[in-house]
Amino acid sequence: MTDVSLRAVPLVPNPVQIEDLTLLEEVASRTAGVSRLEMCIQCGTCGGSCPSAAIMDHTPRMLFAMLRAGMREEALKSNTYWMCVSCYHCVVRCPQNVHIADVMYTLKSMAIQAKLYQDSTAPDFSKTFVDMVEEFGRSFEIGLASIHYLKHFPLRLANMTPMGMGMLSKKRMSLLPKRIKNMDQLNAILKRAKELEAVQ
Amino acid sequence: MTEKNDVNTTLTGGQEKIGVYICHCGTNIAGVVDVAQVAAWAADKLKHRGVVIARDYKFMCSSLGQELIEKDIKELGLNRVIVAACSPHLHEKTFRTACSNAGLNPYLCEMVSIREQVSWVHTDKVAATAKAKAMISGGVERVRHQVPLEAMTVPIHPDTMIVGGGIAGIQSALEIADAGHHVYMIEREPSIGGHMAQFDKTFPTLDCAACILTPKMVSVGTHPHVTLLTFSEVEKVEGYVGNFTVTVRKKARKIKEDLCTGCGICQEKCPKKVIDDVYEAGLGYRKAVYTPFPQAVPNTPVMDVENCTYYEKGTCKACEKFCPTEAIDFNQQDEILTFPVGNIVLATGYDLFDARRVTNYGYARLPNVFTSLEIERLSNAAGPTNGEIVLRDGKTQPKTVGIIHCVGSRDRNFNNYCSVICCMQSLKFAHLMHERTGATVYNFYIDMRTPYKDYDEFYQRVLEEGTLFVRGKVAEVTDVPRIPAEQGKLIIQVEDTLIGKQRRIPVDMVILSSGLEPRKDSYETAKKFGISCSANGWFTEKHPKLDPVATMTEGIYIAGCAQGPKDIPTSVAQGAAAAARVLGKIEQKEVALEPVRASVIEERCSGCRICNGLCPFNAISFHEDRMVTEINPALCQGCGTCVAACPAGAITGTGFTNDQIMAQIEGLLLLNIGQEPVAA
Amino acid sequence: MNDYLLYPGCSMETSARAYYDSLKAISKPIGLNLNEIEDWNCCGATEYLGISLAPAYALIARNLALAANASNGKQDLVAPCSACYLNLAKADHYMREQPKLGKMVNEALAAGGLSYKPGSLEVRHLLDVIVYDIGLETIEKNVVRPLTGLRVAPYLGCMVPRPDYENRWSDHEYPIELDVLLKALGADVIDYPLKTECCGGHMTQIGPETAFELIRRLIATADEHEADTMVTVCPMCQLNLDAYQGETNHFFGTNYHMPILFFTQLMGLAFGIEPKDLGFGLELVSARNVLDSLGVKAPPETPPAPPKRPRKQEGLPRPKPLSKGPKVDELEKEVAQ
Amino acid sequence: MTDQFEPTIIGFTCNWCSYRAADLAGTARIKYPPNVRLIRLMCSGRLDPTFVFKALASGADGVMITGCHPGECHYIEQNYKALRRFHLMRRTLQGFGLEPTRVRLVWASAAEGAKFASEVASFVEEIRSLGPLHWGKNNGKDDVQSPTQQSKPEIAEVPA
Repeated sequence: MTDVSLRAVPLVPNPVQIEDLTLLEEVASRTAGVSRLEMCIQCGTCGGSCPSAAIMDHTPRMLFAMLRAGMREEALKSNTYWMCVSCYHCVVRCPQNVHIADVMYTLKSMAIQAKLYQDSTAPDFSKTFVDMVEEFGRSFEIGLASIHYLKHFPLRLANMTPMGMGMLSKKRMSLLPKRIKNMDQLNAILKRAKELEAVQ
Repeated sequence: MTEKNDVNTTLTGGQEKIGVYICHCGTNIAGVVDVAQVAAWAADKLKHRGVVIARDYKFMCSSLGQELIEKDIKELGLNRVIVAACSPHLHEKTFRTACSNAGLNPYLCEMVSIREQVSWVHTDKVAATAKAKAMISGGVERVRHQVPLEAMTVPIHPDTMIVGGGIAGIQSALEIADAGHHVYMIEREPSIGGHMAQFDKTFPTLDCAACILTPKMVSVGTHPHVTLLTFSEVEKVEGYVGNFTVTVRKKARKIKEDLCTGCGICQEKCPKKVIDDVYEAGLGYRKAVYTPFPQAVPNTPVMDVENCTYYEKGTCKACEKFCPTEAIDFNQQDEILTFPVGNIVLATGYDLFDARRVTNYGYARLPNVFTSLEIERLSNAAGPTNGEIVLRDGKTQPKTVGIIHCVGSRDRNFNNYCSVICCMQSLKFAHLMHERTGATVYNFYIDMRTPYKDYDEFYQRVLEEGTLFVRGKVAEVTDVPRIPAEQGKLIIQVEDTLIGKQRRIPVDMVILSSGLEPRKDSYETAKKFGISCSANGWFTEKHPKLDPVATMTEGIYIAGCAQGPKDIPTSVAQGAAAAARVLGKIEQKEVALEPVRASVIEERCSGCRICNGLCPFNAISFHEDRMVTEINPALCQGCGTCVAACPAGAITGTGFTNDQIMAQIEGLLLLNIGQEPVAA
Repeated sequence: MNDYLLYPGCSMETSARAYYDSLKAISKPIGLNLNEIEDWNCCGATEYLGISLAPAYALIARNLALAANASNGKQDLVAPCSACYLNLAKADHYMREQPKLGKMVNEALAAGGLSYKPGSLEVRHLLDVIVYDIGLETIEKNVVRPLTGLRVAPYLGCMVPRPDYENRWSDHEYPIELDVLLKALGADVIDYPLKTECCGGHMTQIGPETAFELIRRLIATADEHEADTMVTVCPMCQLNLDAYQGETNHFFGTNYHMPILFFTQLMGLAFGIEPKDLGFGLELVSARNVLDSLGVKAPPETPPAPPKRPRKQEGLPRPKPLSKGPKVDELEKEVAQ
Repeated sequence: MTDQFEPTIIGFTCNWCSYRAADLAGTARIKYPPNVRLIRLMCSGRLDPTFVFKALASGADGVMITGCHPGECHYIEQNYKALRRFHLMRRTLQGFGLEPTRVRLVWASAAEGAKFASEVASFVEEIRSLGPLHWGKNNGKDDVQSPTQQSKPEIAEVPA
């Protein structure tokens, strides 16, 4: 260690890339409304309120700190926002009025785009749901639940069968969804929306 | 009052020599307005309107800035000055004095507010600079029509009114009264003492609040220079600095103060018990005739008319039967008092944040959730439990206590400011709980704020005592258990942010360290006294750093929590500071008034009498013999309503003449730019 | 007659048929006239928003545009499903808060020949309309079979009182609208502490263990309070608590039997409408005990409801609850009478 | 910048309430559009209607009159006189064939900085939607050269 120039080379690679310091801004700008994400004071109201906190690998508060630190990959790999149940407890309690639930939606779409999610259960469910809506203009639980369960919880499906049968026999599930009349119109709208978003 | 006629008083063309001074105010103005460009523009484009010099300077109000103006007046022979800086309510006096020092009549100086009206409220630099130019142009046109005036002086009444008898008001009153000047102290409640009288111990020294407050209260009550009006409220304030006339409603106590000896027999004999929502924070009881607490000043009781059996049912009068001095008077009416004062100190204090608004903390739903004021009363030896700390059942001592900081503070759903005292108050509770009950104590905080002398040392002490600190804003308090260990407890659910995990901590008692809020009627009070409130409702000081006890309205000062949350030492210091300002004013003996007055140009008056009914001060009279109207300058207050009403243009308002305003309109709209030069 | 536009949402035709049936049955007596929007589409629930922003909002906004056309600025848009209510309100709110989003959504709508001016519709939940527009007086007038002795746990779930963009509800955490409505029906309403906790939402699909725990807490607490039934205002809550109750019992080895009903079903019962017209029997956890305790139709199988637990007050005086504003105070007063 | 119309507005304030409201908007750093230029009077009662017409005839697109709330006038009741004159001014404007809403009356106490700012903002929007004022054009006499037409270019030139 006599060569002074060696000291310029860090022994541990710097985990934070400078360009990722724009992450917070990117998340904020992709969120509907005014996210106020930059206003977080790290008080933990969100993590304390969250019904899913126990199964999250980072509390929402930690996730916001990671966004601030520009830890793009770690943040997008987190399961936190996939576990969000949209109960809005954190949203109404947040002392800084951060739109937490909407930020969670943004992170989901970013993780899907970057293909960084670790467990495909939740994203698959969302995608299956959306496919169905784009096909029929309506959602229908039986198709969704059975396709989804078959793929992700094959063992649990057996336990669920009595429930499914019950739902079917009571006509609370239909095997085929209804299709809306003006599907062309909806498709045109969605197509245009997707184009607009791509430009963004 | 030198001016009688505004027709020929302006200097004839070419004689104006106007200096324009543009202040940077550090970056306050210069950060938004391109001051150098404005100065260059004024020197160039307004040259033909008489501007001979235009300068920009870092701080015009500094002595160097003032000297700059004085020097130009002397060397360049300026006869008009425009200062484009802050609001005239802040520094008009400063610059007028500077002009006066240089031999220029102070009323030939005009201020243009490019800070409050431009740089602080606009962000677009180009537009802000353009607006500043237009405003200066308006000022130049206006000042060209200004004429020399003489100030009027009026004597300052030596009496002072102090509104609010808490610790800040008490301190103020004693300072002024001890200096030999008379003080009226107005207190809404039946006794002075304020919130401090309810406290048990004071941080960080743990002095007993009553022990240090009571002697001061007694001093106020017995001081020969203090007129104490408790159970009274200010109804109306008229006049101006040195000459206020205040109207006070002294509510009927239903007890003759001159006869009452304060023996307390009426309270003893009164059969009606009422929950005491004010002094005992709803934890204890009082009678329908009562003094709020034993050390009350004055110790004359009041009758609670809403709860008194006699007023409810028409019979009882137990108090009257037993009163040894026949002091009870069921027919007593409110009294209206009117008196003159020269200065006013507002020390109206604060309201405690209503913890019921934070539904997720369960106050008023979960019995063992307490507010900070309830705990003050519980731990007070003179309180409802004689100082025993127990749960709502009245007997069980808590084994674990959770203290939640920042309740209603630092939270945009309620109040976005820090209430200053809650951290220290919570540490005090942690110490008291530990000392009195030996309970395990948790403190839940967002940030620990312990500035000021000996405060952090107190934090260290509480840490030493074994209090458990959890960094995290509590999400909710619930009584719904998830595991057997939580059965029968209150569960505090929180993210422990230092370990990044959600925790559920079962406790017996929860203490909510509620924040401080402006009085619910603070806006009405501010309106009544003609001062302003911040967006939150705290009274606004004249300058946040350099003039924290004065207000924008001369002669009205503020002290204590009415100005913003603060602890006892700071309240006392501010009370004393306000007193010093009042004493300074009293010593000045007289105050200069704006020479803004209306007068009639007799030869133009047609005698139509339209103006006659307009004056609320009865300054306008009509001379039947000459068939003209006359205005008494001693009574005129200068509002200018008659000036605007006169169809013949026969009334002129000094300082705000038609010519001045018309010229200012043209200036603001930059009609002067293209005009022919005034100079030959 | 109170005229409204109805956005039923997908569940009302399938899993929440009981909700739709009972709603239709009670509408007439209380003078509630609901006109279903022509050719509405799915609101995207909580899923589409997580895929991509613009299409998700465009999907919701198509419904708003259709409704606004039908409304002519006169009728409010009513959604009985919490998620639909929130999504419709959210799109309207954010299109206003962020004009950029509003513009983008309208550009998309233009591709289908539609447009929506944010703020031109009032989006409301069915419960809000029934309590505040129809009013408790009208409800009480229609009660012919008071639900006396029936212990009900009022359960609103998350998305009705939160985030509450337009401040329509008495509280975000502890609202009283459902409580006062059920009291007006004569029911014995439990002060249910978890009334706005989460039912698990889509977690039944993506993290069943978590969902089961959330469901267990809700049902266990209602059971602890000796409720005969839990009452919901949302198809998703009803589905999770009802259809997954068996699986939850299986998972924890518990044996709860807590019928989950829609508030409209209880309204119908109190109005004297036949249970079969109110969708009774469609629930997986049978609500027979509810009918029995009211002496409706079925013979008693379960013992009658136990007496109320006494709540005596002693010790230190308790603070008074906070007034939630004149609107709510009036409601409470009405119920007290 | 966009090419949207930026109106010029003259505002009159009283010395005691509304000027202090403007001061408070400043100290509280509440932002509002820069289109309004204020003139301080002692009282809204001082407002001579000719000031308003002068301003409109000289190139202002709107005039905002502000004063203490009714009942809170520093001079007891003079703001009521302003209120009466205000209605008269609006009627007169209508008689001229101008939009009466080009004159707005706002009560603002010294504590209402936020209200002052929001009133300015909404008034600017209102005047913007009305468009520029061409004094004299609206009553059908197109041949009359209005002072507005002469002065407008000067005003537009200032921002540079």
